[in-house]
Amino acid sequence: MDLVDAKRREVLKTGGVLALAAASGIIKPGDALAQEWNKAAFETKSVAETIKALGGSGSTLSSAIEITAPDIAENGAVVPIAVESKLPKTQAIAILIEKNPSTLSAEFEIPAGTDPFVSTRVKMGETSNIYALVIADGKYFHAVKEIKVTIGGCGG
Amino acid sequence: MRIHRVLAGVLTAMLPCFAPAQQDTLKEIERYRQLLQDGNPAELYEARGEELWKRGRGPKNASLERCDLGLGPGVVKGAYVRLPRYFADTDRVQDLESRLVTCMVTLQGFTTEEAKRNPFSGTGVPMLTTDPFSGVGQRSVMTDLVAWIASESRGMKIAPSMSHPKERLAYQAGENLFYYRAGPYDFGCVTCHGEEGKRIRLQNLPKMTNAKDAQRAFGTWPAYRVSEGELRSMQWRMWECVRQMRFPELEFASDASIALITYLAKKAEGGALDAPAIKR
Amino acid sequence: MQPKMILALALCGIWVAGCATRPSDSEAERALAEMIKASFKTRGQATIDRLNQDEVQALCSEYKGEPPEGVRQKIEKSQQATLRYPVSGKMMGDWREGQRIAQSGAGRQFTDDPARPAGGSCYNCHQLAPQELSFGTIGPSLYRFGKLRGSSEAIQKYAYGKIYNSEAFSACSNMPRLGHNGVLTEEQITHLVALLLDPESPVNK
Amino acid sequence: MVDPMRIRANMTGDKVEVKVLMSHEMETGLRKDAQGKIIPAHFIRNVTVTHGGKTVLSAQWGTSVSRNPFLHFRFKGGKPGDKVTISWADNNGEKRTDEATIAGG
Repeated sequence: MDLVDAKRREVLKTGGVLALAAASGIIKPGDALAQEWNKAAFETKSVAETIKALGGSGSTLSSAIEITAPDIAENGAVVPIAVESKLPKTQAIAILIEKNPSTLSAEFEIPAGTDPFVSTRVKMGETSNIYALVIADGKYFHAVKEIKVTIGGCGG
Repeated sequence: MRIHRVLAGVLTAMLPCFAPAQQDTLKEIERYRQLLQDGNPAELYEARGEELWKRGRGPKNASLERCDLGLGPGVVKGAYVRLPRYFADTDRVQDLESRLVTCMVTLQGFTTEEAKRNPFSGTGVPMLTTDPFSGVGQRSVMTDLVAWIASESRGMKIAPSMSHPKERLAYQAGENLFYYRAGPYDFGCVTCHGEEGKRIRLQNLPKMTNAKDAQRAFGTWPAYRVSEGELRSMQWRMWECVRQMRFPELEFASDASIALITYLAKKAEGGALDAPAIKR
Repeated sequence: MQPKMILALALCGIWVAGCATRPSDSEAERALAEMIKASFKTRGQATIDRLNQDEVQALCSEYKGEPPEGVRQKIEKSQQATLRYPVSGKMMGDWREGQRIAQSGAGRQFTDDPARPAGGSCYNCHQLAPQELSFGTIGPSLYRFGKLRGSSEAIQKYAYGKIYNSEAFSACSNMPRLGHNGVLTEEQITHLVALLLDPESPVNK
Repeated sequence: MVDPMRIRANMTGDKVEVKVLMSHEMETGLRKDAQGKIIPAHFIRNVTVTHGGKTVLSAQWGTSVSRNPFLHFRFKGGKPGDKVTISWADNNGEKRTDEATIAGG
């Protein structure tokens, strides 16, 4: 746990330094961006691996996280998904798609003052569970929902 | 997303047994469609289209701002819902896309072949990367222009002109093509669009001879198709239906394509344009 | 290419008298012939001659899918004569194969690989196995098809024949003549018959 | 090829509601073209949203965010007339920064 916390602090520190540099006009936001991308996390192939790569050792199912998404997606190329966390001190929200070739789809850092809510659209290769992983006060929580992906059209 | 579609099919087929809760399925699909309405990437195409209309292009480095879409040179507002129509300068009935070809030739100095190249943006569907598509993710000037010009008729009533004999001829030809069955599957447009309340898989099929259906169908093209991640025009809609009918390729901006669009526009008369839309 | 037939059709609406008499050659007819000729082109396996209609296609187009009784009987009779059943007499194949064929809507489009077998496109229009939620409704639901009818030889023959040439049973049906038009092989059709009739098929569960 | 974003920033109550559409292929790197060649991955990896010099959202994305991405979120502390700045950077080093003015509720 210590190790994880240390890692987490390091991540936060790096983010902080970059944000500071951007704010002071030393570098433009676009320059700062390209430098921080958690390659290891985006290469994970399971929910457990992703949580680990994001600095957690596990996560607790929480009813304080709400996933808004259709039960059935007419097309897997665009699946609308919104995640809202009611957990105090929500720091980050990640969207994980269990059966995609890479589990982690997106991770959002939520600074104080920003609602613990994000809405976006993801690709799903097939019917799968999606996980909304929330880091709140340094702890890991999740909600899960199955989304079915249907086949469409003729000639396909 | 062909790979995804195939996967999805296999997976759906292997889903554990549960009661065929068809009502719930349709309800959820409807919910899916509603959730998509919030942000329509067609806006990205519209913005490019407006810029392309005003930008000097072609051998003459001219913009399209003098292009006559039927309401006079340069009038874009409301032009789309009045098409197709007869144009005296070409002595032809033209839809938006064939008219844009004319303007690119006469105003900008492109050859007809150049103006017709890449009429649809790259689909990203690997099987379809060859002509007339322009490759994965490739832009189409035509598609961008169509997106913007259609958006300038949003909310207006569909009112194609039917006063010229050639317009009536195009309508008749379109109607008879609509009922024309041929090819190895015995398909015609009417196979899928002749009855009310039918579906292919989960896709609702408009009955084109029913005004309400036709208005909704015609009035929501062009549209951003999420299955392809592209904006699609009415010419593309015709081209793609005809492909799935197992017919030979319908040529872009051809008279038969315009005849079909004329027929459909007339059937949709009085409906409001709600395009560019977002669809599966 | 046989633009005559398209033409005759395209012109029907213009003749106030309707389609009872064949329209005579005219300027308009020639103009329309040109239109068709210039509007389609061969691409890959989808050659231009696909626009040529056989008798059934021509009649169904002419009557907009609703032929009068006499024409209906004529079509069904002529199409009954085309029915070819497996020489082996075996009409039931493997329902698992049938399920795969029923799922696939590929085949005969110019974007399809002509070397690969076509699918049956069944789910595009019919409900079959209840697990598949994504099914069309242009055709009737075939869920429990075999459970309701059994799998006697007569039923097998009917199912095989209907898939082989739907027009033999229902003139101007929306269903492709999958066997007659050479879309599906004899063996593929036997698999689809099994999907419909085999008691073990998910269709009958 | 790098198009402007479409940004909407509106006050709803005391919060700024931001909706943005980005023009991007978001190619997965798993698909093949007509010749059977892999289409290389091409996707936005980082998104940063700032308001008044402060980051109000930052995101890291993988290849499974949909093509022409859509993002919607809310933050406190903005008022009509303020600017919201959004930047993205993709795996090929392409970048885009756009700005929108917050509209009243």
